[in-house]
Amino acid sequence: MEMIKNRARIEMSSMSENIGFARIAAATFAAQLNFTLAEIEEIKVAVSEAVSNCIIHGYENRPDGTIVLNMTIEDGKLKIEVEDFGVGIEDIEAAMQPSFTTSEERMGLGLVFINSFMNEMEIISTPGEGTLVRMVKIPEKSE
Amino acid sequence: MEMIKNRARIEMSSMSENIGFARIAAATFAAQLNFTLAEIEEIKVAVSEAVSNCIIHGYENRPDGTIVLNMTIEDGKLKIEVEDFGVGIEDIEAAMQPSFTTSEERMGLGLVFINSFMNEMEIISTPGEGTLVRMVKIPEKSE
Amino acid sequence: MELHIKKKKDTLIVQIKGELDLHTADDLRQGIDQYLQKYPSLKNLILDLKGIEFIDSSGLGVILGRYKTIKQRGGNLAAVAVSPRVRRIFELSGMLKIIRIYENKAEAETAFDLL
Amino acid sequence: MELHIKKKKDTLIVQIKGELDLHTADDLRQGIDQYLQKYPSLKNLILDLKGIEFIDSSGLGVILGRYKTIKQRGGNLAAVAVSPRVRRIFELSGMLKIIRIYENKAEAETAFDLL
Ligand SMILES: Nc1ncnc2c1ncn2[C@@H]1O[C@H](COP(=O)(O)OP(=O)(O)O)[C@@H](O)[C@H]1O
Ligand SMILES: Nc1ncnc2c1ncn2[C@@H]1O[C@H](COP(=O)(O)OP(=O)(O)O)[C@@H](O)[C@H]1O
Repeated sequence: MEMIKNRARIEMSSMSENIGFARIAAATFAAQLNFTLAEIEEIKVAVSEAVSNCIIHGYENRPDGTIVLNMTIEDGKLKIEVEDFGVGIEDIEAAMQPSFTTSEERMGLGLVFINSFMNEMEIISTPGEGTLVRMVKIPEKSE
Repeated sequence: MEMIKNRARIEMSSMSENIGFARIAAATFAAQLNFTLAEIEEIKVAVSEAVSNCIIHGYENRPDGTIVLNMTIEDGKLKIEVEDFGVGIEDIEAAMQPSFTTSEERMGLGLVFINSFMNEMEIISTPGEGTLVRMVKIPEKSE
Repeated sequence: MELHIKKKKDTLIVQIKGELDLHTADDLRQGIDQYLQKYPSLKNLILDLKGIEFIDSSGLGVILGRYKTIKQRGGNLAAVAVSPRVRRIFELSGMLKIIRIYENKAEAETAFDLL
Repeated sequence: MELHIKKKKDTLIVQIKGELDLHTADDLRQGIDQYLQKYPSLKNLILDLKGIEFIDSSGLGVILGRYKTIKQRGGNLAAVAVSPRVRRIFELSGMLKIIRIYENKAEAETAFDLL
């Protein structure tokens, strides 16, 4: 397999209109690797959850925040980072627990989905400064 | 009509894989306005031409340059800027002429297409520093 | 997202087309709640997911919220035309346990005594 | 982009599916040139554009380049299944003047004496 390195970085407003935009951008960028359609769907869910979290939690629904979607393809792997500069997470371990949520009528499943759908996942967050979710997806069929 | 303001900024490598990516990102972002399918296609052609120009002309096919695609929706208008930090254009007026090209087997039509398909277009370029193509598209059916 | 909502006896049949995420979740919530508030006799909810192109946890949250209401009324939640992809999301979330899955609308309507 | 290339008498029939831009232009160029080089008797080119989803000036450039070769051989360039969108691009570029447009493949093949 060819070892291309490619990157794209998207900065967007913290508006819910941009969740679909981020999903499609990620799916389109990911399509350079040999992902199955099912894997592309998993990437879309993961990106959707991460960007939604920036909007609801990070920026508490303020539309004037900036969300960064950073994507890299290297060595046949897709690395995606979703970052906000919002409230941050006090207790990352607690946040990762299934059903843990700090919002009403949310399910506390976003981070669980990211964790199930991606091969690797890591959260870096500082209260008052923001949150970065880093995830890696490797095509199952990669030679 | 609601006066939303939304923006997205994409930085990507100067690789031809990213032309399709840029097109789809632009089309998806543009879909927030009331564009017809035909207008979305025109936006896709314009973005495709501008990003291709950065790769072929701006960076002379080097894959390690950065291309910026900056998109804003404000007052019902879509503004798109495509920028590179490559060789720049000596004579912008000449470049805009139909059939003018500095590459073999190119048609000299990219800027002509952008000009026909978008409502406004402007080029800012400094030789040795880079080129910025700014374009505006307004939905025909906008109230 | 596009919604088609229809009341049939004590059951609300909701057809969802397109993408169900945080951006569209409110439309689904309001679309269903309008009926649930207007008709206190409504107790079952059938979701026709044939046209659904995307769903994430924000979408699931809306469904779970509606389920709580109809459960209090002694009703049931069903979904038809569930793709493997959506099924997996239901499964991971634990919602597969509370949703009755039917192949198609006719089957669901039979089960809910609507035919 | 996907290509299906077929030689029929003195005509090359090229079916193009997907997106034709700078990224895929080289594949089309090489796909056609391979045949043109191998068979000096080839003089006509029919492009079946039914499956084309996108084309820009990089795509047009490849078509124009091939046209120059077949014109030297005394042949013609035709396109079938040209959508209004593609037609407009041909028109703006001036290429509509050099391309014969046919409704479908049968019509083009009749015109080129292939049936
Ligand atoms: N970007 C973020 N900024 C601040 N807090 C976050 C962010 N992402 C997640 N969290 C915290 O982690 C919790 C769990 O997140 P998640 O699993 O996605 O569930 P949900 O979004 O349903 O609450 C959230 O309720 C929130 O408290
Ligand atoms: N981003 C750019 N950087 C440097 N030169 C450019 C750029 N865009 C356009 N040009 C110049 O303008 C000319 C005309 O561009 P265009 O109309 O797109 O035609 P073509 O790409 O077919 O040459 C190019 O040949 C090139 O010399």
